[in-house]
Amino acid sequence: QTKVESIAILVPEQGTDYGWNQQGVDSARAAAEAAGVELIPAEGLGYGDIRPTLRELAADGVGLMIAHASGYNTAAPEIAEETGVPVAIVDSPDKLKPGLVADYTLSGHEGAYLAGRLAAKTTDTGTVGIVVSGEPPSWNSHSAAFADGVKAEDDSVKVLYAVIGPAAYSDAAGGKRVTESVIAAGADVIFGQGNGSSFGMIQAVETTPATDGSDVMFIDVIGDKSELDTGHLLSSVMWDMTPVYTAMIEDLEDGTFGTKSYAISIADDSVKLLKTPQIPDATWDELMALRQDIIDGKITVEPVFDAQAVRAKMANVSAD
Amino acid sequence: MEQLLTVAFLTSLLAGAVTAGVPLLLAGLGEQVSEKAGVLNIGIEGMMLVGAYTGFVAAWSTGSFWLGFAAGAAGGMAVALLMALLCVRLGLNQIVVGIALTLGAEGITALLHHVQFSRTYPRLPGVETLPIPFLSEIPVLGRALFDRHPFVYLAVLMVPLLVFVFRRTGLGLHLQAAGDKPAALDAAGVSVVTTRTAAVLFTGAMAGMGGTYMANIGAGLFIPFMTGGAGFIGIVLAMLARGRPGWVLFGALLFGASMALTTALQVGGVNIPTDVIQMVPFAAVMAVLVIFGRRAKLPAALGLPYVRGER
Amino acid sequence: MSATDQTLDTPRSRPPFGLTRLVLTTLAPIVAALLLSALVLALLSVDPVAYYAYVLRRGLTSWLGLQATLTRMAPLLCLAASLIMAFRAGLWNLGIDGQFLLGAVLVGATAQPLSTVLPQAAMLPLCILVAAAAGALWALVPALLKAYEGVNEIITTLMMTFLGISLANVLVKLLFLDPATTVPQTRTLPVADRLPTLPESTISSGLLIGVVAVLAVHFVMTRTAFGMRLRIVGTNPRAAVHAGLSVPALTIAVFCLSGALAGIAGAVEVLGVQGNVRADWNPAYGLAVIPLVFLARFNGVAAIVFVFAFSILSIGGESAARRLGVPHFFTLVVVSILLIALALAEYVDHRRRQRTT
Amino acid sequence: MTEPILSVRGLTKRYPGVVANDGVDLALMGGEVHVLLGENGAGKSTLIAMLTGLQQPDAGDILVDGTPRVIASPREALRLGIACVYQTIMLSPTLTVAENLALGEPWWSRPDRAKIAAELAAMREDLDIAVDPDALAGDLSLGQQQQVEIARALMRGGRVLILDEATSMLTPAGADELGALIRRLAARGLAIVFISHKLNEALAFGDRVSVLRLGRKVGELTPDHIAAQPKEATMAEIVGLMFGRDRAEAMARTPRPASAEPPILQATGLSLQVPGGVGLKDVSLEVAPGEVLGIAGIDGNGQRELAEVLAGQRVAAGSIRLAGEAIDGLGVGARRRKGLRYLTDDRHHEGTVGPFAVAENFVTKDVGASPFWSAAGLVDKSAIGAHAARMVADFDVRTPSVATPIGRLSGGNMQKVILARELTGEAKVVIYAKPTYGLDVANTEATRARILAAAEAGVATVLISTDLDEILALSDRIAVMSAGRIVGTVPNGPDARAAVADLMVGRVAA
Ligand SMILES: Nc1ncnc2c1ncn2[C@@H]1O[C@H](COP(=O)(O)OP(=O)(O)OP(=O)(O)O)[C@@H](O)[C@H]1O
Ligand SMILES: Nc1ncnc2c1ncn2[C@@H]1O[C@H](COP(=O)(O)OP(=O)(O)OP(=O)(O)O)[C@@H](O)[C@H]1O
Ligand SMILES: [Mg+2]
Ligand SMILES: [Mg+2]
Repeated sequence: QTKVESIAILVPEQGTDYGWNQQGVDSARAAAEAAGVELIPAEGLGYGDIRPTLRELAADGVGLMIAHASGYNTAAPEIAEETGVPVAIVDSPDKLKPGLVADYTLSGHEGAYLAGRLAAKTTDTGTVGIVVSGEPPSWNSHSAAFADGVKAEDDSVKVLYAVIGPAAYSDAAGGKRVTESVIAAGADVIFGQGNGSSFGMIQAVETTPATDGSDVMFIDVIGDKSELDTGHLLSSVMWDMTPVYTAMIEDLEDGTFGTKSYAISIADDSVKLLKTPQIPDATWDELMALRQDIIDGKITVEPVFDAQAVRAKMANVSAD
Repeated sequence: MEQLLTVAFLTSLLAGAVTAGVPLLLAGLGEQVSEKAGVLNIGIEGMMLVGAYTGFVAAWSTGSFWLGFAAGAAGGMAVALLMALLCVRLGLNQIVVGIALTLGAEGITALLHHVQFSRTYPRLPGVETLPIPFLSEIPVLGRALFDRHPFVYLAVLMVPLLVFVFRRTGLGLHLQAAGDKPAALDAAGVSVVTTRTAAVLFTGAMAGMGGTYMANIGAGLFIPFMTGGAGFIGIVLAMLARGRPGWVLFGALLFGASMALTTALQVGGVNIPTDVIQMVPFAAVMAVLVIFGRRAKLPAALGLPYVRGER
Repeated sequence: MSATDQTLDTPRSRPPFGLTRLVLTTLAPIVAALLLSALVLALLSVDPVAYYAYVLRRGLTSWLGLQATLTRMAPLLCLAASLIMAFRAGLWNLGIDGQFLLGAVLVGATAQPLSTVLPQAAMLPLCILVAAAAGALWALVPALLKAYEGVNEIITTLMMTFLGISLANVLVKLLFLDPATTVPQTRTLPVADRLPTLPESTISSGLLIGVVAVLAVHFVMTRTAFGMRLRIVGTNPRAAVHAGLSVPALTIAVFCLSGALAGIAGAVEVLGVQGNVRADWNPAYGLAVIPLVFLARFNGVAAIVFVFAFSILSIGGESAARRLGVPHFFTLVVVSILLIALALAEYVDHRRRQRTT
Repeated sequence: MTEPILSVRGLTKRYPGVVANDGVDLALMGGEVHVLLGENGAGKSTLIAMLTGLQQPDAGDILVDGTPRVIASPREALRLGIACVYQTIMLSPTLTVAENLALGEPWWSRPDRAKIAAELAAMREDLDIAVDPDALAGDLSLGQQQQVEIARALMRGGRVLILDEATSMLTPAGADELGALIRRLAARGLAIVFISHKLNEALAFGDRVSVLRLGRKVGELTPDHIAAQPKEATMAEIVGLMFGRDRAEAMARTPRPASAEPPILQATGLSLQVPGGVGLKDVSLEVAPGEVLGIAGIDGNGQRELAEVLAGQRVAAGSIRLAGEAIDGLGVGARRRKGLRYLTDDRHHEGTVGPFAVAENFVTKDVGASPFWSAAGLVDKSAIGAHAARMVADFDVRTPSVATPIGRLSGGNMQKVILARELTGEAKVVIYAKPTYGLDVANTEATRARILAAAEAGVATVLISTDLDEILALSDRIAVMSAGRIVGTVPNGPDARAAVADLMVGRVAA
């Protein structure tokens, strides 16, 4: 019934990070174009108070406000209540409110599981590493699922886990330093999650040989950095929120918005592994088979969002 | 854990500590000179950031790390020149100007990066190191300490150099008098303004090169806000060291080491949040202050502009 | 950093509010700064006029923007009060960000549980007390070191801020975690239980707390015996000893009060706006407020004006940047240029009065 | 008649509100000590400031060896051989003597400690300047610091040496030494400018005398003229020039016999350790109401410590009783309320709060007390203003207004403010530390008159001074301090001077 004229997406940093922010903005743009509505991107809002921006967008008559950061999911529903303008928030299924608040859980854990399988297939040193620049929920679920994938593929492969620092999102030097240490500890495949800092990780991967002298491979998340690649990008756990955002717009228009949680999943390729030349076709086929098993429910991957749980997992995976 | 303690791993931890420590060392030494001369240089964070940017751009476009450091020094000095003009010549409030310059540097470098690099994120190749004969053969220590880019050796050599300047040269006396009793320096026929300006410019150069090191060697690329408060740690180090460069070196290594420790524990699968380990160096320093409570004595005229003939 | 020009009784710091002087010290530098920033905008091929128009409309002239601006002022004013207290007493408390965060975190931890057992009228004051205590406690270590060991407070307060930021995170992530969400944050205080908003608006009543805090500090420092003692200690400690004042006791008192006010700023932000504290949250307001307080020459009224202007810029700037596709970093540049311009004007004005008085 | 090394013509300097120097002419001859006299604010320091490049004249010329020069900076002055020992010491306290002496060297130079030490040794030989080149300047006594400054002037090849109130902080002995040194330097052909407020020492050390008044040079006494007439006549003439009217010489007081009244202040066995200082060793003293106890001694022998202990700024072993009641436990405030007052000798750094208004400085020791503050602790500015107005009138404080920052006042006027502060209210016992140093004759007289008037009114007085004449002029009894002890107490009288001198130099009197 209600025609949506325009939607807005709010992201904490500039949408030029080949990651969380850029993917959010690009997906929203794609969805908006598909639905023929205007998109108002609000980038670089930081992690502080976004209420003024939300109120202003609401006042400007935006039909939907996508609060694309886990840090925003206290403010956004409050402003939705206040202004009556629907919002979409991440990672809070329990905050659903018909017509007002929808939730979409951004967890590529199924993809991360496949990435883990890929890493275990790829490693020669028998050690793979996870480097993160912070511990937000969706990254935690990636890390946990990745470790599970590795173990499922080859229980003897060791998984190393290192956090650069609390909220070290732009600490590129830290990313390089920590990654170098993880490589020196034996890892020859790095699963890296970090905004600006992930470029430091890539730098380390490109400039540091593995302990066995071979090249180190990098598995990225969310975005596609292949245009920046120099041959070390093994894959990426790609997100595509376009279907989610499209569905939101549709549900808004037929009045079912806020009644269900949205999620990205490998079933509709809104979560998928990036195919790079570095992945042998045989391996790729095996991975696609595994993907089908997940879709068919033969393999189930449980998301783990809590940092402590992830650390605990890592502790005992690397204990043996 | 134990099978982790390989030579390679320990080496890289130690190397990491050095890599993380060098920018702090440069910033701390630079700040120390400003403070000795009586200028509380809060703008050092901005100088590092600008140095990181200019240093990166130069190295990236010329392919020479050395030109990178030169450009970084120049960038830092450009900001320092502003600071000198405003705070030393005109005597504006050093805290206001320092913070303003830091904010400005953050904004400008982020803007430039946005328009220039935000689609390409260019990165530099790895640096070739200069192994020091024999020393670099020592297991662990050797590769971590004595197989680095030559600039690292120069940075460490700044410590004895500054000790020499402070203790043995006219400049050292000028700096100390400028910080403790500028009127005396003036009456002795030496310009306080020139002395302090020189000190601030030197700080700018050091901070700038510290930023360059962080960008070009620490990270291999430039990212907005990448210095993340290193300048402020530099200020703390300089104040704690109270005019003794050796202590800045020690402090810088302490901070670097604690960062490496964070990594070590995690990779070892020890389940402690990074925040806790992050507190270690600061807690250590506070503990020292609490236990010994030694008067962290600063130059008498620190932060005070000098105006001839005013009482 | 000399704490001179503190007495309101001296001609220097009770300026004649002539029109020329107003123009010289405020309008001129602001215009100059805006022109300079306009240059940068032009380089980014953005229409400066449009930009400033948006800043004004979204930060000041539109009701919505004004409400946001006034709400943003609340914590900044409390921090300004904290700094004026300390700076006038000659103590350079640069650790307000740590004191602010710990105040905020403890309120974040206690507010929601308390709201379930206490009426709002009791819960809110109690939370503010908790925050004040937290801030004061965090300022105590530098206070004692300064009072009895003479350890320079700039070092110690900076250190305590670094420590405080990490500690705040640890507390949120390990101790005060809200089990209901996957996001590491404290329990959320329901909107209804937060500081009431001013009638017919979304303005947090924290604004009133902030204004009262600044004016109260200003009054105490200029009109009371306690304030006089603090100013003596701040301006000339030897004279203070000579006059029989207990410098250590006063030092500790000032630090605790200053820390308490910074803590209250945290409470105001959490109770009035955020409702909870997320891990790794650190608005670092101190970096913005410190220069403002210096420019205000530790004068409460002037501080309120500067904080108001700064809030307009930060609220309106975000909006303008978004609408014109300027990266938000640009606001930092404007703030920086503005600070320097104001400082310069202050200097010129000072020189002028030197020559004429 | 030889050429002057340095001469000034029509030198004029204006500051907001004052003409500090107004067409001053002066000629400095080699080998001559030129004394510059004038009351506080007469323009002496300003004149010096222009000769040493600290200030620029608004009009007039400075000629060095007959050629006009622009002295843009202290460096320029030094290059021209004009060196100055300022009113305030200009040494960096954290540097050693040798380092301070090397401070003027270019930045690339290597300070040559050995060479400097040798030069100092040489000066010890023929000028009797004795300072340890490796001592921290901050640790030296004022006298020694001045010697270092003079040494620096000589090493810089100074031909004109200016001393601005160099003796105001020295002991009589120290002043005499300095005088002797000055004479020896003059004998070497230096032109010397000597500024002082003490006429007799000025005449003792000087050859030629110029007098400034309100920025104008109102007279010059040639050596021949001075030699021609008796000292007293010269003094009268000078005082006349300085103040525009003839005056009686400084009043003296006829000592009273030890009073029958019981002592109101009794200190017994005061002992205090001061790291690096002499401290106090078993000091006991008694003062009766209306009595003036002078405490003579060379500076730095425990006088400051004694005063601070009595006033309550320091805690020491031993006991202090005020009107029979033990007050050891009480702080400065409580003692003050009981009538015990202390006039510090450091008006600039301890006695006043520079940026505060004159009015506020009258009450900095009574913060919170009525009538200036209400019971609730709220300030009553009108009460403070009224009080200040009264005090300014009573004590003849020369200030633009009671709202002027006291830092802008001259030392003389500052002194009046803190004197007023100590004498108001129920003053029962007042401790004065060097109450008149740096003050011109008029201010000195005014201050002494106040002290005596208070004593006559029954105030028990402890007068600490390094100026023996002052002690002899005002005291009933005189105690001599040395190395933290009171080495002897003598009644004031004809032969007191000799006795005190003996005690000072350690020849214990019979
Ligand atoms: N820096 C200054 N700014 C403004 N006025 C000044 C300054 N210095 C001196 N004056 C004015 O010039 C007059 C002369 O000052 P000067 O210091 O030369 O007196 P003086 O002879 O040295 O006094 P004293 O004997 O107390 O040292 C003073 O009365 C004062 O009003
Ligand atoms: N910065 C200044 N502004 C205005 N007047 C000043 C300033 N500095 C000095 N003066 C004036 O210079 C004159 C002399 O100052 P000075 O401090 O020499 O007085 P003084 O009597 O010599 O004190 P001291 O006891 O230190 O000798 C005073 O009249 C004072 O008002
Ligand atoms: Mg003078
Ligand atoms: Mg004088």
